[in-house]
Amino acid sequence: MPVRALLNDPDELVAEALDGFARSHPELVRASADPAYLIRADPADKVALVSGGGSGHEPLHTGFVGAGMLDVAVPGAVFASPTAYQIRAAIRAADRGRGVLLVVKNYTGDVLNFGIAAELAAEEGIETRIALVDDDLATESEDGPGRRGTAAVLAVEKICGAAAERGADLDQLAELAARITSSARTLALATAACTHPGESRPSFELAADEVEFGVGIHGEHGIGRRPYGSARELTAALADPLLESLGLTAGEEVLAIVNGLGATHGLELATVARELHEHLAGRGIRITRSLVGSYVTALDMRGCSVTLLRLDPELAELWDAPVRTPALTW
Amino acid sequence: MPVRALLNDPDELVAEALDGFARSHPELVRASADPAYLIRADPADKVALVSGGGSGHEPLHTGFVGAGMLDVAVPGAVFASPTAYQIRAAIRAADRGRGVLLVVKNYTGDVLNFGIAAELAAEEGIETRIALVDDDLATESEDGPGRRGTAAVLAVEKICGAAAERGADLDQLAELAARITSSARTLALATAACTHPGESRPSFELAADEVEFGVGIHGEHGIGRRPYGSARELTAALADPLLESLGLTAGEEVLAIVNGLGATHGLELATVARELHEHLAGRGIRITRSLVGSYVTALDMRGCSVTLLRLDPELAELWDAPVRTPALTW
Amino acid sequence: MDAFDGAEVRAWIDRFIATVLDRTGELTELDRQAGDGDYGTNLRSALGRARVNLDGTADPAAVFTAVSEAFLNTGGTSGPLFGMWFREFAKAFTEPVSDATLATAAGNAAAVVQRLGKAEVGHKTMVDAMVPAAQALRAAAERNAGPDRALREAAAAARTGAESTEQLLARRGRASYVGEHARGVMDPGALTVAMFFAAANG
Amino acid sequence: MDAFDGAEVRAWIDRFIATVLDRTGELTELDRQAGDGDYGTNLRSALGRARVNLDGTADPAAVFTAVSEAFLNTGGTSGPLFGMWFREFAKAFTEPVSDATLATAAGNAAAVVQRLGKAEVGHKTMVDAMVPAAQALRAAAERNAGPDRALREAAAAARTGAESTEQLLARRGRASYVGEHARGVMDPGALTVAMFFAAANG
Ligand SMILES: Nc1ncnc2c1ncn2[C@@H]1O[C@H](COP(=O)(O)OP(=O)(O)O)[C@@H](O)[C@H]1O
Ligand SMILES: Nc1ncnc2c1ncn2[C@@H]1O[C@H](COP(=O)(O)OP(=O)(O)O)[C@@H](O)[C@H]1O
Ligand SMILES: [Mg+2]
Ligand SMILES: [Mg+2]
Ligand SMILES: [Mg+2]
Ligand SMILES: [Mg+2]
Repeated sequence: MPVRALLNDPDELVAEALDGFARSHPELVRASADPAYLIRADPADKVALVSGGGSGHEPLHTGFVGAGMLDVAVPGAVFASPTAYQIRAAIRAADRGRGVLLVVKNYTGDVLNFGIAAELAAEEGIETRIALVDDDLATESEDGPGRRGTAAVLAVEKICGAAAERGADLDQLAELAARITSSARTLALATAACTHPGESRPSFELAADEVEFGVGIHGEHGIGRRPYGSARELTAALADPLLESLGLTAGEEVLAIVNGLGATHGLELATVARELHEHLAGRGIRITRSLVGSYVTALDMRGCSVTLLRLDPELAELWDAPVRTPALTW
Repeated sequence: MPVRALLNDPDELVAEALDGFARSHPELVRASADPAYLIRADPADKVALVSGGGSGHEPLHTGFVGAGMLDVAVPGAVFASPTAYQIRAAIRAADRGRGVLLVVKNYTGDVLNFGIAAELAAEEGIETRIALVDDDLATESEDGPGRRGTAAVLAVEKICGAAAERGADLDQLAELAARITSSARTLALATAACTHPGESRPSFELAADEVEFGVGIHGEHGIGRRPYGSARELTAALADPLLESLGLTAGEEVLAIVNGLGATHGLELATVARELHEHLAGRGIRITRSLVGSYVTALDMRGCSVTLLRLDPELAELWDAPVRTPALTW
Repeated sequence: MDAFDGAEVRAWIDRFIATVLDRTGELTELDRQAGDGDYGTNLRSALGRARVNLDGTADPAAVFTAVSEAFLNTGGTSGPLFGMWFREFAKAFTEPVSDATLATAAGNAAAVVQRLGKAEVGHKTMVDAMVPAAQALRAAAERNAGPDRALREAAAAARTGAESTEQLLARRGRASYVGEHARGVMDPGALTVAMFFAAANG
Repeated sequence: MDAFDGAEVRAWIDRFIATVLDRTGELTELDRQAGDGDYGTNLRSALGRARVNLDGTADPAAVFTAVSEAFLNTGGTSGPLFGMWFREFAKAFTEPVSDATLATAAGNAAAVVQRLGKAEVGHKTMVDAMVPAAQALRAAAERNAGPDRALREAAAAARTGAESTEQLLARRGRASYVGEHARGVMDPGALTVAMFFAAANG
């Protein structure tokens, strides 16, 4: 949040925004205030999908509650995991007796709280599976907590959401989620840091001629500074490691997510999308599906992430399946 | 655009973004490069709707091309009207022999160029009507160029788009557009100014304890400074003059557009939406339709606009009609 | 001479373009003092496009069509207005061009600009040069003065009209936003019109 | 005494809460030196909630359930881990609470935390106090030492475990990101566990 953010009490921000969001989409979602979660207005008889995490990443996850995607989203405080009990309540609300897929971005707090909630739910006879999303190439390393989860979570939610609507069972969904995650990688760069609510300065400062490369979605530093350059150069710098990590070769088709980190303008994102199309075309790789917009944000951070997901006909078809949520509808 | 914006040559920004945008939505739109415009991929046999204006307001107007809304959008340079010939080309491309409604925001350049294009089209036998949108209450005055056009243009495009799909003729659409515009008012405030591409400083500076009230969408100063306050206070400050100007009274229903000006976070907009619901409810006025998001932006300006449109059953029903565009689908 | 031909019209336009391109700095400076400072840039981009359009053209109507189209492809307030202004010349001009043709063209052209821009003489715009020039051409045609003399009188009238803008407060265009600051600054649009008629005379 | 009752368990928890609330500044300072400095805040919000939940409760299982639920409604890494830790006490405690009950509860509780947090003794976390305390309780129960003596031995073991973290490099949690900076800083989670067992003894 910038100085002069449009909010009341920062401690009430998440609760008030959840209320305002639900009131803005009454045909699609309902809010529960305490414990806080957002649930589909029209529950369906299928395996339920629940996701969540810290707030500040909107429209993730609340924007993706609805037919063909999530059944319930659980927002934590800004950049903090929801609590185990909050998640358990979400699981209870979501379950239709067919089990619940928990889509979890790989962060210590989320893993812990979703894991605990899953155990608590199991004790109540609710079956769950955790789909851990860890797509952020910037944090790939031998030991440590592993790659962070970022924008690929969107693909997991969309594609598994579609499969669930078609009657896939919990095991099939968990397997599908794992396949998507292993086929997807993301890299991000920031052209300006974000400012946490209540703070008066951004989490880091950049010189006019540099960008922060390999950032996550919590305002933390990336893996290094790079010279600022044209959209063409910066897009290539993001795309090449993804192509290499996924081993993508000529003739393959991908889904590309060009994601704004919060304060990035549509003209910029469309430019990056264009450069990505060009760059991949130069390697014989076609972007046959894409999502360009600010979907997984880090408050008011500037910059973008690029996610590539290797497509096969099944994934493409599930991606194309109808979806009807506040932030994604087709 | 901020310093370190994601772009190549600023002079190519609009053209490249248009290309990237079209490639990101191949199922919905096609781009013409020279003259530059964006056109529906699946033209329909009906009165056509064409809009446009300066770039930098994305997703306006390109994001609203598709079934149930615009047939063609014409982007000018950043904050500058498209040229008369560009608009004529758009009119030619859009026309299906039933005439073309030109949705024009009230700015000197747009009025001039759309007006000229309409004359040129008339010489070619293409009938047009101009729907002038002038909803910005901040610029209401006795003489001068009149109220500016801002976010109410969305309502005109959506509602007239729906009516056109149902077979309304050109005169009916022009009348409908006039009715919408006269029933809608907008006010905006900025919590930070925007930075034009190529410039290194924002168009104005605010102290930590003030906001710029009554801003437009081109980075210009507003009608005055106000003390920064809670979302509750600021929302009331935006809403009250709208209620008064429209003469809204208890029992009436409105469409509300809570619009981010570019770099405003979803949490902030949802909070403003909540406060608007509360504030209007306190006066017995119900928000029965709403749109909350960044739809009419001013590059990376922070802040929001609030638009209220007095609803009647016909307007509400047309608002609810299906729409399928890159930025608005239901 | 009773009339002049396509080659002469083309030479006129070429001289106009050359003069303006030579003086864009000066024109921009006027727009900077009482507007947004992009006038020279707008004009340069229109005239650059006009040169391409003109390539090989020597028919009077075609010459003005080429110029008109270039302006109608240009931004700013001046671009579309000049585009529609030159368009009336293209419509009226059939070879050879007589003093009557000139009077009709300039009269219609000034009228179109006034209708579109809603400016009267005295509002400190290009209209302040367009209208007196058209009146001078009409007067010259009525006494069969011939195109050369008519254009010389039009040039003088346009020049006087342009100079008259210097002491005015602007009522139209961006200059109208700066109030007293515009006083003492000649309107660049009107000056351009004066340059156009001056270029007619060899 | 062979066992103690609900009122005594409740008194133990009340003392624990009071001690911790009294020392949140100190605990936060440790987290600030080797973490993100929110430990005291996290704990305060959990314990505030616990107090509400506890209102009127004196059944041993219910007391620990109240505390567990408060922690499971709290953020941070410590919140959910303590929530699951206290939950095992709630599961095992049936009135009256014997040394065997204590050993079972603390053993299961340490195991749950280890499984969820993937920390071993020596990783500089709350586990460094939980495991020795559980071992002390097990040993005491095996020689039928009775709950009072068992808890005194557990408190000593937890205290020693907590103190041992001071010289360690952290391998889990945020403290593991700061490397050598964490050396010399006692782990606040382990210290809290020591406070818990110390509070058992009047
Ligand atoms: N309403 C009007 N009618 C006629 N001419 C006008 C009008 N407004 C502006 N002009 C002319 O346009 C010129 C400025 O053109 P230009 O710099 O291209 O426009 P802008 O103000 O959009 O930057 C002025 O010098 C004036 O002659
Ligand atoms: N993996 C882990 N296993 C057990 N305890 C841990 C682990 N990670 C951290 N802790 C404990 O949590 C404490 C910090 O808690 P807290 O400040 O609430 O968490 P956070 O680091 O999320 O801010 C540490 O002092 C440590 O005792
Ligand atoms: Mg100008
Ligand atoms: Mg200009
Ligand atoms: Mg901490
Ligand atoms: Mg923390």
